[in-house]
Amino acid sequence: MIDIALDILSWILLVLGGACVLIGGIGGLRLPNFYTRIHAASLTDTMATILIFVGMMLQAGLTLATLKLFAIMLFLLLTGPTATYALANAALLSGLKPDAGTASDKPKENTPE
Amino acid sequence: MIFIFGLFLLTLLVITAIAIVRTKDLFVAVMLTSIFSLLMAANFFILDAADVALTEAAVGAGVTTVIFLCALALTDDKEKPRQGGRWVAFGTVGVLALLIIYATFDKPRLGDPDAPVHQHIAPWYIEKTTEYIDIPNVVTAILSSFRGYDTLGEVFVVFAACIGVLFILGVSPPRKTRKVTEKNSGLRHHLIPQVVGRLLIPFIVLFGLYVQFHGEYGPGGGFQAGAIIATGVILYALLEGESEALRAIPRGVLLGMVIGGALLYGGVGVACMFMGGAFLDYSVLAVDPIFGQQLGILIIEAGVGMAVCGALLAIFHAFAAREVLS
Amino acid sequence: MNFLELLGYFNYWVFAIILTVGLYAVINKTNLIKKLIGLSIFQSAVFLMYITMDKVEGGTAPIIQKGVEDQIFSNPLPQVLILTAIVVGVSTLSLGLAMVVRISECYGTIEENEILDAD
Amino acid sequence: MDLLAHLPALQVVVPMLSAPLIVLLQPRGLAWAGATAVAVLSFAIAVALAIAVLDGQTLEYAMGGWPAPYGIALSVDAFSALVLLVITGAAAAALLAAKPSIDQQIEVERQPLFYSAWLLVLSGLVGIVVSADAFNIFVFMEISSLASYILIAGGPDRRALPAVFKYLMMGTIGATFYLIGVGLIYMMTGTLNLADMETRIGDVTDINPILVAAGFITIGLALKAAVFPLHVWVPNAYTHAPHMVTVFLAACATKVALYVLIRFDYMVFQATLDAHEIQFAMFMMPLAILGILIASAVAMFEGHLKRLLASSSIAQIGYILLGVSFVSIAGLSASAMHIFNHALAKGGLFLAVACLAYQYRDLRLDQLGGASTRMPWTCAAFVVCGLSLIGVPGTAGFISKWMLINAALETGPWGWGLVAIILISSLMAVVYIWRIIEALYFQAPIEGDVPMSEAPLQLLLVTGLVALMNIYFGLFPHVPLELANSAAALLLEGSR
Repeated sequence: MIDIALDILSWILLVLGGACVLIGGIGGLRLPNFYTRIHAASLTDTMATILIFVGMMLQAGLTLATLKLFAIMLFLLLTGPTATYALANAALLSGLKPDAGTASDKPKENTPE
Repeated sequence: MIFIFGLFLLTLLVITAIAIVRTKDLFVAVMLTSIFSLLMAANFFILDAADVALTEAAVGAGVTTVIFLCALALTDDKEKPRQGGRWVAFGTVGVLALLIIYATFDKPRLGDPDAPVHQHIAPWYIEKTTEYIDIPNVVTAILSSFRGYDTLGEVFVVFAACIGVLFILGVSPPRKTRKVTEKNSGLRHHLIPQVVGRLLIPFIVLFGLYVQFHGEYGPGGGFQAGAIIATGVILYALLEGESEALRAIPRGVLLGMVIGGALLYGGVGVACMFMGGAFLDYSVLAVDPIFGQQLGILIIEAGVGMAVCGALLAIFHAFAAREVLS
Repeated sequence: MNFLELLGYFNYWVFAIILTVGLYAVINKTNLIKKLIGLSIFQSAVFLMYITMDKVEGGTAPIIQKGVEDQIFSNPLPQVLILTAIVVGVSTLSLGLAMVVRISECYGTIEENEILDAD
Repeated sequence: MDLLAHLPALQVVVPMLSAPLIVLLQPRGLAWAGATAVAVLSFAIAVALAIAVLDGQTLEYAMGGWPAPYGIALSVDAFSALVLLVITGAAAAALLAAKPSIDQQIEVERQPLFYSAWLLVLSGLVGIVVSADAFNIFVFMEISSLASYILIAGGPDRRALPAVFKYLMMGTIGATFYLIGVGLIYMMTGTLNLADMETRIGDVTDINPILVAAGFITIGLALKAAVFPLHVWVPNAYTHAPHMVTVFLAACATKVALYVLIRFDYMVFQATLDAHEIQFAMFMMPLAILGILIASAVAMFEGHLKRLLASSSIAQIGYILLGVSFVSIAGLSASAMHIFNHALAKGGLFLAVACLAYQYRDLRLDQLGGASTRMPWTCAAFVVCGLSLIGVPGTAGFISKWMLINAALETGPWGWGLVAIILISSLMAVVYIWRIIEALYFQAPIEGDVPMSEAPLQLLLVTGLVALMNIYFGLFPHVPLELANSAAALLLEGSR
């Protein structure tokens, strides 16, 4: 009984995680400028990672694999947001202005006013 | 299921390759190459080649990308458009592709257990590894003992690349130069990457050592370990700046690692010769031939790890420490 | 299984396509770094060919587990060869890049046609 | 195991393991001395091997003690012994002479790396020659290629860099093509050992992949061997390399690729593929003939001394290939002989060029006026080697050309046409060698600050010695001839 419940729970988590990845991907394609796009992409790094890895851990049960999955999740959670930060920071340093009003980041807007 | 995943990965691989060739921005091309390597590694993994996947991920996606980026920083990151000549190239490669596809129709299909590849010497390796060497990872057994001579050659390829890069970049740039200040400080002024990076580096190096010494039992070995440890140090160089990393592990030490690693490997081979066996015949190293094999593999893997790590770092530093033309 | 059979060839076709794309970049591009990138794609394609042939249906990575009977292992030999070839590839690449850096310093460009014009 | 049994392994291992040690020899001159000692030792090993196989036997060596198809085997027969002599001899002679010229062209602090790379080229080339394993050949091919890119990139001129980059591109494509071919054969036979491949290809029913593999291997190795029309990397690479590197590489580098091509083709494909002899001849002979004629014609109109000789090298590769394409004992032994003799002649010529270049900065023909009065010995050596290249009786070059003509006559009605082509191309060689001699002897001396002195004694002695060897082996060719004949017999025996 508890097995089935865990199974269902893990699949819910996995599907949710998959949905997050999908949303992140769509956001990366559709959102108007650089900062909003990495915002969408960072969804994949954090929320989706947690959901998918917890789902997989539930699938694996109390084994060595769970420990490894946990370590990988930790690693991804540490590196993903850092990479996003570094990316945004680099964009900012190279002169791309965060501006909610702009519709897109064509080259002409890259130059600071 | 896994085959469908493979299909998906392969398709992505083709798309990435085409995108790499089409883009005019070399920076984008390099990042896509990194993705390409990662996809390739995933592909290798689902084709049961765990060792190769690990190597491709560490070397192809990691170290190669860093070296490419260093080179881009020293040159130009935009490709100039060119006209003409395209159809000649299309013609040549088109013929080539047709030729290969023509050849595929007689090839054994993927996973066919009756394919000639799986008949002749491969089963022998799987069967005899337990008997002669008694380590679980057959890939390591072949790599370091059955075909250890190839691996020796490979260490010397890496050595050649290392001295080559040092030789070619050993000339100072022709014009008056200045150093970019950003380069020496690394990311020291950026708190978040620095904190996270510092947290990760010990674990990366630890994982490298695990891969090094666990190579007989699981996927891994000297190459992978050398590449992973090198990545850890490169991360340190990116965070703390080039000069800090060089202070931690000076150039002389790196060169010493390369030379020492290569000589360690070769020295084991010569020792085998002196103890009455053929070159690289580790069985004579100890009274018990199986133990001799294991001992030999342990030592030469250490040599490989040292040489690869030292060479990759020396190459990285040769690029990264070079002054940018003003 | 018909579909699997097709997929078995699909790997080789992808090998052919990637090989072609890489070689195209090497032949047609004038930018030296782009040529090197093409070269690395070209070599990766060969890695894929070798690794494709090592797969056995139902096989696992060739790591012998004690006490488990009747395991099918994929062929370890191509993996060993490709381990070697990957390292050879990165060595060639770094040497090539070192040359490109020197060329850029001496000529001020990394476009092949401009280099030819310069001499 | 006694020392003799270990010789095939030592031949590779000695230069290979010395290479890292050379890097450590930082003090001035020491790196050169170390590298030279190692190269001479390798030459001694090669001589010992040649003596051992002179009676036609084959030395086998199992690396790591694993039996042949499972481990990597080395094998040395008459053919490999001949090529080993050429490689180690060229490396040793060039290194003996190298010091003054290298000191002039490469900074002292970079020299240890340079000599280390030199030994790596040497070990890579001998590693290819002694190996009996298809993949192992690839690994050693890469060692020798990477190291030779380093050597060529040491050229003082900036034009060396694009030249070597082109070489790197084409060399890597060639090696990768070879790798694809080996992979396809491995896929169909399940083995990597050359001898084992031959026996197992016979059992393969679906021959298409093997045919494609044969194509890939041939094209890949032809790229490495600079067979016409895949030779475009040669002229620039040879011209802009340091002079001593040109001596070494011109004498043996492309020939080793050709050696692998011959060995692969005869050991693996000739016996197993139907009508392969005829296909091989049909593809190779036209390329060889075109290569001979076109490259000689290019050489006739070339104005730069080194580039002229590089073009001539492409033509000579054509001669070797022509002999091979006859698929006969006479043709093969002529080719094997020409590998040896051309190395002598071209090595001597490039040595003389290095002597000239020691005093003359500009090696264009019209800038060489008055060389014969300034450097009489160098010019004399140049003339002797030039005669050998043309194939004048009494020099080494004559022996192989004569053998080639005899082999051509054996091929039947077409033979006379082939003989005509060989004679025409020899006349072309007379023309381009004469152009150099005219420049050296009869041109008005150029003005300027060229010193009135010979090249350093060290350089000159080796050059003279090689020139004398051209005459010696023209009069007493027994040893190489015997090796060449038994090599040809072995190769054809393998294919029957």
